Amino acid sequence: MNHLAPLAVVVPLIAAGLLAGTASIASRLFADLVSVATAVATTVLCAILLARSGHHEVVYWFGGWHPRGEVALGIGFAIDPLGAGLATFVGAIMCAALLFSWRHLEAISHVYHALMLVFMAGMVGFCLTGDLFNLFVFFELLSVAAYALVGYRVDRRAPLEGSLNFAITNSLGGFIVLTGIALLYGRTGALNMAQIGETLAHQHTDGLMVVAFTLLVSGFFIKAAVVPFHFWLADAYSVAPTPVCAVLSAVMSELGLYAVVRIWWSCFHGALGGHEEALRMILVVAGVVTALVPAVLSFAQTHLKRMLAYATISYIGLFLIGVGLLSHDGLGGTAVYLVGDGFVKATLFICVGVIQHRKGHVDEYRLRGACRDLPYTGAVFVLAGLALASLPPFGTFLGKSLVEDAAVKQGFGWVIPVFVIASAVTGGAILRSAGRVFLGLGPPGESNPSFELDEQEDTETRGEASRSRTPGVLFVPAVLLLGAALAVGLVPGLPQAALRGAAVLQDRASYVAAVIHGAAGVVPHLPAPKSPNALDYLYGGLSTVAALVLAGFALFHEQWPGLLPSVVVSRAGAALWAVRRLNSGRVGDYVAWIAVGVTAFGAAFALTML
Amino acid sequence: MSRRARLWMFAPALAGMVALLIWGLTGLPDFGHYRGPYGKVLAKVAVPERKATNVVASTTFDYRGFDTLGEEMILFSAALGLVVLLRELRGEEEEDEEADDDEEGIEGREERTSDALRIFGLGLVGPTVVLGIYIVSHGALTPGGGFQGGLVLVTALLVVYLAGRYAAMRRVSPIPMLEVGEAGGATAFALIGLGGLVIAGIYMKNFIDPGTPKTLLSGGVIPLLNISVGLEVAGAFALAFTEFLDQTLLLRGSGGDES
Amino acid sequence: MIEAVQIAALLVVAAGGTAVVLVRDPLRQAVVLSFYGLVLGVLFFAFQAPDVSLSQITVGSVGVPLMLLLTIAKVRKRERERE
Amino acid sequence: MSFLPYAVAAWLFGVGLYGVVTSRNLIHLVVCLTVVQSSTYVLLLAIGYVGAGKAPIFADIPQGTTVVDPVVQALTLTDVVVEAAVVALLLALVMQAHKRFGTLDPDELGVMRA
Repeated sequence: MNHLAPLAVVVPLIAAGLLAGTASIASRLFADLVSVATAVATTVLCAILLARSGHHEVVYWFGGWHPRGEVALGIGFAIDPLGAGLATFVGAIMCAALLFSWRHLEAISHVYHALMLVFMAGMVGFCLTGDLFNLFVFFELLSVAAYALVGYRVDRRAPLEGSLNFAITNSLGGFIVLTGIALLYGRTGALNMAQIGETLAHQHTDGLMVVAFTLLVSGFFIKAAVVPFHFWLADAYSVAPTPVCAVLSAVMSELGLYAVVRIWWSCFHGALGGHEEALRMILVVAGVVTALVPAVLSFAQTHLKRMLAYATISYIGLFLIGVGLLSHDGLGGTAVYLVGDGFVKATLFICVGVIQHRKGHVDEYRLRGACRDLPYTGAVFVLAGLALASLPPFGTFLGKSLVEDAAVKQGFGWVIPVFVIASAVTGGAILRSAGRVFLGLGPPGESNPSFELDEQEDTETRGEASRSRTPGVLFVPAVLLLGAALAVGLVPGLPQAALRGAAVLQDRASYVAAVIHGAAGVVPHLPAPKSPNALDYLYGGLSTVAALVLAGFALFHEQWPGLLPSVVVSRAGAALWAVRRLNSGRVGDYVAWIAVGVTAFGAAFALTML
Repeated sequence: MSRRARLWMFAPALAGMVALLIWGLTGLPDFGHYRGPYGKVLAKVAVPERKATNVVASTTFDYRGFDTLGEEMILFSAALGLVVLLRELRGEEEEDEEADDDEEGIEGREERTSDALRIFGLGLVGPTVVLGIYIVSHGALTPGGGFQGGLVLVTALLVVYLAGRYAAMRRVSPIPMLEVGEAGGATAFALIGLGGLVIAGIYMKNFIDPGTPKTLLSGGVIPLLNISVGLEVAGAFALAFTEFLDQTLLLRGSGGDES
Repeated sequence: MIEAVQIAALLVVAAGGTAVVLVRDPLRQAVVLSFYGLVLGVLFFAFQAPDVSLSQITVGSVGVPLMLLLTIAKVRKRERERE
Repeated sequence: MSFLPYAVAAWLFGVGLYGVVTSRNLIHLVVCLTVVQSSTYVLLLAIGYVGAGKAPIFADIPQGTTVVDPVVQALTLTDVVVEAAVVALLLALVMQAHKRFGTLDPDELGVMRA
């Protein structure tokens, strides 16, 4: 039997309870040891589940309540390769984040560790569950832990504001999701996703179905930060403690997309599958906007964490295009892309954490040339920046080429430039800041005065003596993560496995058979995906070179004043500023945008699906 | 965006969203005509199978017990979040000084509460605790259970405070103890689930003989889970109120004599 | 099918929710919220959900308003001190 | 008339959202959020109501009596706990925000722009 399935969630929860319960008596070392050990154990458990889920779903019914007469009585985990893979990835990132927190992150007693473990358990449960309401419970669980972790620095203004905006918008997302669940329950009388899908498949499309789909998609898009639901993300991710940022950016946002994929294929595909063409177009267009606009905003930032926050949104857009292709190679390619990019993002955040530890702030202009004494950190940072720009053979390159192939197959070849531009611009921003911070290149400048994230010299790590050197536990995770990002691009058979996992997820008939009837699934036979060809290397090289050119241009353009007409520069600057101003830091605006987004997606779905 | 511009953008969007919602809601079965299978099956099988007369309790703690584990952990992490967000920071001089004056302010407050009110309030503590325990323990039989009973238990603590005994309240419930209590409640829930895995081979399996309906111990592990939830809820809410009270009283400490 | 008591409770809930939003002063709002929580509890009782009703009354009309009052007390205190 | 419960749920969602967007006070905003959430309670319980059904508690009623749906009640119970947890966290954030910003107007926070 698969006793490991519940343990993957329960072990971190019990460890969190243990840490919180012993907060007043146990030492800091105990908290570090227990939390890292628990994260490692969870990762191993998820990896075993991943191996077992091999070709079909592993189903686990809590309390032993197997379905009776096709009615699910209890809550079941339905673990497929993509869900288990994502859960394993959550564990791996969490290991690195907790290692980075080892002894150095200033933490109050053991509460920080307990919250991190609950956060991890929430994300793992979110990936494994096959029950729609249970999905909502884990959504809330991981959100509540994340609100507290983002607002961790209560002595600063920005984290409070970031956490408030995050908590208000994401709580609304939760209510929107729950309203969608209520509609589905009213219609189908079921909460198990396989059962919902099976019931809906026998009905014809009507308003309730479209509205329920709209609400679920919109609610999860708030978590994923798809435009126009994205505003909260930049505020929250630019202020959270570094290890928390690494987890948020590498996996939490992506979980929103996973949920959309899950509900489409498990719940709605049977009923709305006939409208696949329309949905594909809507998702790809939303993805293109989400990829391009935040990429430009990322380039405009000088605060390193905020730059990475916008890069995160941009990549969410690319992933949305990938899953929006609604094909197994699009989804499988996105899985590879997501993991490769997640490792890179976590690396970058941890490098920024090292800079913050050593220099006390993270503004590009203020740091100009200040990090010449950190060559190793600089090297890792630059490599990660190049990986973000899809340098072969990093996992980002492999994932990008897989998704591009899938796009061409679906007749969406026109999105390839979007991938090249988004990765070049976000990578270029990183490389530009690397040039300025580590090499002192480019002219000095003023950071945005209206944007005071660093109110004073400040580190989030403790110990005055340690400021003069970089402790191993801060630097080692960065190297490991970068190595992992490289490995994703090199491990043979990974694309094949990801594509097969995607095919399993998208096969609703075998999902229903496994969950409701307890039948073993059928192994889908798929041709091996082609390995990257010359054209893929060309695109990868193109975006890398473009990133370098952009970075160089940003650093040196003042030395060639005639390069661009000044009218163009000022017009572009004004337009950019208008877009940037939309991110006003005011939660009322953000919520208004949520209403706009829900209505827009609802209208788009209604017009195309009925 | 100016407030006016925001409103201009929001008004049509809100109208659209509500219209969308209404459109979806019209697809529901008419009010009172719900015929979904899930609840129907549970209402039929729950009492024979689980012997607990309150089907909502057997749904919450047995059939969908895993949701409740998540729910307890939400409460648990919210309480931890409060500890993080409302903590006193090193170097926050103004408030640290006030913390020293704290005792004085509390004493001052205690004097302001009349003896009659205090005696009346303290007299309520006993019955409130009894009521809370009753509601927790009868969760499997009648409406109520760990969550509602746990909240009633917290009320007892608040009564101690309202009777003017903030210091007494802190003495009967020091924060570390509350932390242990709420962590213990949440962990106990997870561990009882684990008991199912160890004893009956399945996580959250109800591994205790469910007994006979309408008796206090019917429902197998349901009463145990109710108690752990009661502990968790009482601990978490007591912690929350204590943290909030601390915040409020810290400033009252220095400004206590202005009235 | 819908009973008179349910109609009445629903209408009061709708009005109560509106009142909670429209009362802009937090202290008064906390009082209105407490009332709203109680009315919701009555509605849930009329929907044959006594368990939810009990929870709603303890959380919605006691727990949350109490936390609100404490927050308001803290905020007002600090504002008075700043003056 | 039989649409009234659903209409009330939609109304509460809309009016709460309106409150959140137009709020000038963070405490008020948090309360408006709970109004939005209360719409989900009303919706869930209204969906599961069965005409002339009793509460699904077989202490005083015999087996086989028509009862309302117990599942939506379990879901709403969870939802109520979520409300308490989220409100507590939000209020703690609001308290600290007031300490650092000296205001509760959400439009005057905005240290992070562009």
